[in-house]
Amino acid sequence: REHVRHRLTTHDVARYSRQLILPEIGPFGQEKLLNSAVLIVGAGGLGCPSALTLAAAGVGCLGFVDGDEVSENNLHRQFAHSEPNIGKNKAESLCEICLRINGRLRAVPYSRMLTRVNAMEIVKDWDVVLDCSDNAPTRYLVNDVCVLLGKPLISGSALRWEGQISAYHTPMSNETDATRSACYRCVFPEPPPAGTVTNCAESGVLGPVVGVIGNLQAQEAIRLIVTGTSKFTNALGLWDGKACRLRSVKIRTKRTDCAICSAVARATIKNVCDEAYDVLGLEQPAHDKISCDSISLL
Amino acid sequence: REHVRHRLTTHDVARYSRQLILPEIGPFGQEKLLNSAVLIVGAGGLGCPSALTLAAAGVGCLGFVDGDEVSENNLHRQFAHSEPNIGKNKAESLCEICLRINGRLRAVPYSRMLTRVNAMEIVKDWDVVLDCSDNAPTRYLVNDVCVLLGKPLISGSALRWEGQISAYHTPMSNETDATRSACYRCVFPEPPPAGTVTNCAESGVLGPVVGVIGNLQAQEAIRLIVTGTSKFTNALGLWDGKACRLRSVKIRTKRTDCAICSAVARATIKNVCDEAYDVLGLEQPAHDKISCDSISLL
Amino acid sequence: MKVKIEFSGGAELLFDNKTEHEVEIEKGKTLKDLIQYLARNMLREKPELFIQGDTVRPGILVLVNDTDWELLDTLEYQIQENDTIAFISTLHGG
Amino acid sequence: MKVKIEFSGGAELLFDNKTEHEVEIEKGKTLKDLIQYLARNMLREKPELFIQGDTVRPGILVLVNDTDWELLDTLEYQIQENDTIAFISTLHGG
Ligand SMILES: [Zn+2]
Ligand SMILES: [Zn+2]
Repeated sequence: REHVRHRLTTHDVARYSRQLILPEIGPFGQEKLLNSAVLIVGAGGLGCPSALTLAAAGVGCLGFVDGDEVSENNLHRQFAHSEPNIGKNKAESLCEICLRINGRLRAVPYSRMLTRVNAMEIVKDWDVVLDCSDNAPTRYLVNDVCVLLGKPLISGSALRWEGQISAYHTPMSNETDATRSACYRCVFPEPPPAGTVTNCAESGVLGPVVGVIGNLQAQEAIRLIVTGTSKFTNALGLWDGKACRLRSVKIRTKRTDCAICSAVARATIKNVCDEAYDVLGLEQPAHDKISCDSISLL
Repeated sequence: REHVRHRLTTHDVARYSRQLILPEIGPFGQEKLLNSAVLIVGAGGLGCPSALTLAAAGVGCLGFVDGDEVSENNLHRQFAHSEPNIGKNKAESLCEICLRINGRLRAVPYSRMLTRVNAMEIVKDWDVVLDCSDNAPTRYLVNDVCVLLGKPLISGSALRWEGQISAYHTPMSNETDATRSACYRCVFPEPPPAGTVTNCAESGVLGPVVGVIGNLQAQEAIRLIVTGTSKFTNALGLWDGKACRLRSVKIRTKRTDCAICSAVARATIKNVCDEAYDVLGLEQPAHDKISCDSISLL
Repeated sequence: MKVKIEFSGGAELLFDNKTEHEVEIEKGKTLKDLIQYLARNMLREKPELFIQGDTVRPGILVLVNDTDWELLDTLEYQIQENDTIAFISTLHGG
Repeated sequence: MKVKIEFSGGAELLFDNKTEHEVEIEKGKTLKDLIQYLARNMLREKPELFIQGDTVRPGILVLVNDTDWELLDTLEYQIQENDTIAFISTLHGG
């Protein structure tokens, strides 16, 4: 490949010059970015910085999944949305702003919640998925669908002054499944008990914390597209904004008895709509405004 | 103060609820943010994320200093700007987008380069200054003016996969000068020789790296306004995006022979326009596009 | 012997809102023993927010010197002098 | 004795584009000696990009185990076994 001339236009080279001059990106890396498609689940606090950064970097196609509308109390941290867009669907609001940055972007809004019914159809055509959601049921569903469809997942979360990031089921979909890293369920086999989860009105989150984690998710998506790996494969990044400290800890590898990514599970479960999937007992992501915006107290 | 009732409106409480619920912010912290004025020098890669985050957080007044226009090759990382604003002054472009996020923000554009002639006048009315500039002469000038006017300075920089952040001349201006921390010149007494500096067409920078550093600058500005201190006082944060590692290193305290913040210097130099300031031999920040966008190779 | 205990991700709210603690424990104790000790002596909130049976509740990650306890012997891991044991609640917000 | 050398902020480009090196130096050597050693034996680019007189050029920060050498004895600091010495170029871009 490296002997082949890149197919960037003069215009592309000029526009992305400050980025493709980096030896780790280069013209071939830029070409990969332009040809890639990234799905962002959740167009809120983490989705906003991830989306702006990826639209700017020249990712060719960006999809946004969110059934929620922009409300005023989102704006303290969801800084890609704006007062004129209050009441508008968040996926559409984010498309609008990303297209202002990059008119050649293909931006696809899915103005609905991810559910067992629509998840496979929505996720199937994308290369990389970013979990920027705000509740545990969606996180498990996104993971399970990514495993079933062979998509690498970059998962970010934030609360108060803290954020977490990890890459699951990497590397890229052109590799065989056997070489994939642990999935979210390998690391967190069981969802937290409902009583330990509360909504964000009780806990809060600082804007720059979601800004840092969202940018890290975008960076790892770029790295994954360009190099096929992430720094957070089998590692969990723990960001403590209060102490200004980022720890990267080694986490477990693939679980042979994982309820979704193990060989046994893969032989049984083919679709999250299947009855076979019912045994995982995943509660539907909540539909009402409060729970949709809910975040774990613990 | 804590016994006095806060003066936030019901509307403020609702809008900023997810942030003021944090015990470290609280209603009194939110009041301080709403009453604060932050000047951002440089409306480019670092200025964009800093500005969006601070406008969203409810900082009452934001100023932007930049003499440069939005050009297409900025857009890969300066994600608050957009294609429709190509050719527009960057300070004005940033005002426009921040006002969309927060209509009650007072946004002030200074559509010119910071120079020895205008610096004191521009900086004098602000509480905190963010150095988001892109060249060494501006960094020294911003520092010197902040010292002369008693303003705390949060300095960020980025190149390739790396970024640096530090807080200089902190804490806040209601403290006496004697208690201020080291200034930029205490740490870097001499500007780097011209031959070691090149422009960014030769080096490049990754978007998420400026995103992370800009968000950290915003976070430290919030912390400084709310608590009067920064985690990066007498410390330098070194962000390595390639390794996903943030190191915080202890740096020297105030230099008693500092050319700008020492008692001797303060007795002699009152204004960066003074002849007395000439001895520091600061070259004027360059005016042409290439050098204005120049960043150090080393 | 001395062991450093860290809580984060919200787990610190169950332990006096302190992120770092130092505890003195006997040689030969395992993580299982430590969890019981913490639950009995230092936990300030409802036990089900921290423990479930003889282990931590789902959603709490346990690290020994920055390594997932699943890469060691989980509950059976024998604590060594000066180990740092971290209990980290998973975050779901965004 | 062994010493770990780190370069970052662009300084690594002067040293084979490697951010981490291990060097073997004699006991009792100072940072001044180390800088000369690096300049003579490992520097791959024009010396003025790294040294100026007997010290590093302005804009390069020297850290000993994550602490600014100005808080120690700068050039006169006696290097200890297993020290990590970092040379960091200041960045000016944004
Ligand atoms: Zn799994
Ligand atoms: Zn000084």
